[in-house]
Parts: sequence; structure tokens; C-alpha cells
Amino acid sequence: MTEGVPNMDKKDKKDNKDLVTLEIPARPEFLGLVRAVVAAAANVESDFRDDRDEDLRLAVSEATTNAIEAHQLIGLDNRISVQAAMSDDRIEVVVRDQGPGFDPAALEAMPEPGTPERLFFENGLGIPLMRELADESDISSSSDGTTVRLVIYTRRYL
Amino acid sequence: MTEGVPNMDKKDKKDNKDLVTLEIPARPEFLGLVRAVVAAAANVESDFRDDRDEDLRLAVSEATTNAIEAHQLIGLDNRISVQAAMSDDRIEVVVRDQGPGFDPAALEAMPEPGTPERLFFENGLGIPLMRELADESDISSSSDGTTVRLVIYTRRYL
Amino acid sequence: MDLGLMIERRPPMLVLSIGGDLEMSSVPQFRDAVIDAISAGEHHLVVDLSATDFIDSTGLGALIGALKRLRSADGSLQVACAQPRLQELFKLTDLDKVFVLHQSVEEVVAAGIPNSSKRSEWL
Amino acid sequence: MDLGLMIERRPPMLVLSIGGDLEMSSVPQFRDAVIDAISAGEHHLVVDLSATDFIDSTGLGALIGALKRLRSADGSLQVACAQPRLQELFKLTDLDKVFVLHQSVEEVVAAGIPNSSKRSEWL
Ligand SMILES: Nc1ncnc2c1ncn2[C@@H]1O[C@H](COP(=O)(O)OP(=O)(O)O)[C@@H](O)[C@H]1O
Ligand SMILES: Nc1ncnc2c1ncn2[C@@H]1O[C@H](COP(=O)(O)OP(=O)(O)O)[C@@H](O)[C@H]1O
Repeated sequence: MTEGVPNMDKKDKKDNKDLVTLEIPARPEFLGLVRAVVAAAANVESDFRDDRDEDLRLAVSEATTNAIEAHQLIGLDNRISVQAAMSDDRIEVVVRDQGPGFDPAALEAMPEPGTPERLFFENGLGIPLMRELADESDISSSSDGTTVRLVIYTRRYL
Repeated sequence: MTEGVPNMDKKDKKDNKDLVTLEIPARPEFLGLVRAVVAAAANVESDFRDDRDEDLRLAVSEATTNAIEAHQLIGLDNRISVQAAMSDDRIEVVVRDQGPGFDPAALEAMPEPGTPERLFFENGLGIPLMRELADESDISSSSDGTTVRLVIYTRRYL
Repeated sequence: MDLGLMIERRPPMLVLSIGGDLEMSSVPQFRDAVIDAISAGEHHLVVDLSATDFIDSTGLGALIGALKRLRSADGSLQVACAQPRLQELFKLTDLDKVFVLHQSVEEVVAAGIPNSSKRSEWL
Repeated sequence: MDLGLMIERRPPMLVLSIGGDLEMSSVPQFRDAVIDAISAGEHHLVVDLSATDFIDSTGLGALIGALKRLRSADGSLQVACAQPRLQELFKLTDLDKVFVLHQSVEEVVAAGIPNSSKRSEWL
């Protein structure tokens, strides 16, 4: 049930200079705040291209939306944590929730676009999109919660 | 050395629904992020008047500037924490540092404006200004650090 | 976040312009607007994303939901979106194959209600 | 944060316009600009706050510092600031008694270099 193990705590201890942590109530009203914070944090000392700012905002918003949904699903009042670690050429964002967890490997594949079945899928777009936008992404999930780690570079190298 | 005892931890336990916490490196480059976060947090569910947004941004910026200076003074790498608790008609912001502390009661009074002495005071404007802008303000300081609590209402009642 | 919704009658169509963010916090308002339109007899909607600030997978999901609702009422949903960034987002999620993206509301209005095309057979 | 500094010669004055934020992170850049101006022989500065986004006590302190530097070089510092919010800030800190706030750079330029007034005796 683990796809890569994000480990920012260790890094945190070695070098806590460019680390911004945000905790928000698990409510969708705070999504815009999360987007604003990661975009601002990214650009404090580096210069992210506009398209990368947008990739960052969207990828982090997807991860945070899922975290909020996870808490709401089990009626958990705890807050969601978003941590951003900045270095010259990238930002690494870790979104943590204490929801019920899930198995990322077992997510249903989407039906082909342009088929009638596709129309029944109003959901399930978030994680594929997040993975597409981020240069690196790991999801680590257990019954204690889920941690999503996303890395976005200042420029698109692909 | 204590002027009122901020106690948000207790409140935190009772009702953590509208609490936003931000931790930033103790560097001035992050001041703008703090201002943006408190202004955005304030307006997530309440409607602060423009002048109150400005009061909030400035008062919190003053407290955070002092916190950053306090860490820099003793070469402390730890981060500064800014906590915002929102309710219908107000926002309560607590800025915490782990700097050397000071005695707020012993701050030198400023010379009269319009006197030659005044010109020698490039400093010492921050705390009086912060107290003037906030509807409530407490500073609690010890050798373990300083906690500043500021309350701003959605409207000015004075 | 604010949906920034503006509604304009362009008979036989109804234009919903989104000037803010279409995401988890604003999707309920968008869904209600679609339901209200359908019950008021408006079955041909145009969603105008020209001035939209932000849209995520929840917002895209809401567009799919609206399309389903309108199809089952024999209606249509068309999208006006000239922002390259948002066009790319539709492509990334393969939704450019579900929605035809028009350059502007005027383009949609000029073209009129879509014929039952090849696409509409299975959508 | 960005100071957003623009420098314009308006002989015999030099205008420093601040289009961004004047606070702890940008004060060093402002201070350097003042020092550079003085060593280039420009002793009559106008600080234009018309487009300034944000200024705090550290920024106000830097203005006082600049005034001190210029006075000891027999120069002058004048401030153009039509924003009511910033005018209020000068009042709150009693700095409206240290600086004369002008409505615009044009107003300062038209008035010319200030005479050694009553104020200049002790400033
Ligand atoms: N943080 C999380 N905690 C628990 N379950 C999650 C989390 N993130 C994703 N999931 C599960 O994975 C599914 C797919 O997520 P996603 O691709 O974002 O689409 P959507 O959220 O629209 O369903 C979700 O429906 C949910 O069941
Ligand atoms: N958080 C703090 N930690 C330690 N000392 C502080 C703190 N806040 C204020 N002080 C002390 O109080 C003094 C006055 O602060 P202030 O009025 O903001 O003016 P300034 O910061 O410009 O000196 C500071 O110079 C500093 O010595």
C-alpha cells in the first residue's frame, strides 16, 4: 500500500531554512489559501515560470482536495498539513492527512475517453492529473492516513 | 515580563475548525507570505473591510519582523510560527518566536516628534504601531521566546 | 473561493460564465445553477471559461455531470474556452474528446444548437 | 518582497519611486540607493510613495535614516504620497510632523528645493 516513502522529517532536521508549513481546517474553503501559499513560497527565492506556477497550484490543490475529502469521509475534525521545501530549482510539497487511507495501486483505470462509459466518470481524474503535472510524485497511504509528495521544478524539462 | 497571557492552545483543543497555522524560516523574504496568508485566512469566511485587512497585514507584519529579528540576533535557525484563529467578527493571530525575549514594559518612550532627538529614532516604531492598529494586543515574553497575540475585528468600532 | 458566476440568456441558449474558481468549494453552486436552468426549461447551456481563474479535476467532473444531466434532458452543453492553459488541461484529462472547446461564446451562439452529431449518439 | 524601485532625474532633484513593498526585506536596497545617490552628488531626494503597496515601521525607519543622511550632507528629503492609507500611517507614527507629505512628485518639483525653514533648523 506504499508507493515510495516520502521522508521530509529527516530533511527538516538537517536544513530547516527553506521550509514552510501550513495547517488548514479540512474544509474546501481553504483550498484557495493552500494554492496561494505554495505559489508564493515557491517564488520567494526562485523564479518559477508561469506554467510551472500553474502546475504547482493545480497538483497541490488536487492532493489537498483528496486530503479534505478523506477527513470529511470519516467526520474527522483534524487539520490537513501542507509542507513546502524550497531549493534553487524546485519545490517539494508534502500534503498529509489522517484519513482512512487507500490503495493507490488499486485505483480503477478510467474508461477510454469518447466511450459512453467515460461519461459516468465524474471522479477519478485527480490523481492521474496530479501525477502528470508533477515532476515527481509519491503516495504513501496506510490506515493512519495518507502522505502525498510532489516535486515541481522551476522549468519544465520534458 | 508578561503582559497578558495568550492562550490559544486551550482554544485550539476545543475548536480547531478555523485555525490556520503557518511556519516560516526566520528570514525577511517570508514576510510577504505571512501578510498574504493572514489576509487570505481572515477573508475565507468573514468579510473584513479593506482598512481592517490593511491593519491586520501591518500589525502581523510588525510582530513577525520582530520575531525574525529576535532569531537572527542569536543566530537561531528555527522557524517562526504564525497561528490565525478565525471567528465571525474577528481574527486572532498569535506570532511565536524562540528568541531571547525582552521586557515590553521597559521599552523606552519615544522622544516627542518634531524634536531633534526624534530623528535619532529609526527604530522603536513597530510595537506602538502594532498596538495602535490591533483591537487587542498582548505580548508575553521570557528567555524561551516571545508570543504576541493580536486581535482584529472585521470592522473598526472606535 | 468564489465561483464568480454570471448568467446570461442568449436564446435558445443560456450562458453560464465562471469568473472565479471552479473547484471543490464552488462546485455545489455550479451544480445548483445547472439544475435550476434545466428546471426553468433551459436545456442548451454554454459554459464560458474565458475569465475562469482556476479549475481542477473536481471542476472538470462537475462539467461532465452537467453534460450528463443535459443529455438526459435532450439538451446540450458547450464550452467556450480560449485560455491555452485550460485547453491544455482538457487535453491532459482527455476531456477534449468529450467536450468541443470553442474560442468564444459568440462562436457558440453563431453556430447554434449542435445537431445530433456522431458524438451525440453515444454521449 | 520587491522594492520595485524606479529612479528618475528631475534636476535639481532625484526621484526614487517605490512601486513594491518597503519593509525589512527591501530596506537594504532602499538604503543603498540613497547612499549611491548622495555619493553621486544628488542631495535633494524625493521619495514617491504613490504606487507603494506596503510600508511598515522598518520602512518608515529607513525614511528617517535617509533624512538624517541627507541633512548631514546639507540636502533634503521630500515625500510624495497621495494614498490616504499611507498618510494615516505617517499620522499614527507622528511622522507627519517630521515629513511634509506632498500630493504628487509634480507638486514637489514645482515647489523646488525647500528653503532652510523653521523645520530645517532642528532636523
Ligand atoms: N488522501 C486520500 N485518502 C483516502 N483516499 C484517497 C485519497 N486520495 C485519493 N483517494 C481515493 O482515490 C480515489 C481517486 O482519487 P482522485 O483520482 O483524486 O479522484 P476523485 O477524488 O475525484 O475520486 C478517491 O475517490 C479516493 O477513494
Ligand atoms: N519578539 C521579540 N523578541 C525580542 N525582542 C523584541 C521582540 N519584539 C520587540 N523586541 C524588542 O523591542 C524593541 C522595540 O521593538 P519595535 O517597537 O518593534 O521597534 P524596532 O523593532 O524597530 O526596534 C526591539 O528593538 C527589540 O529590542
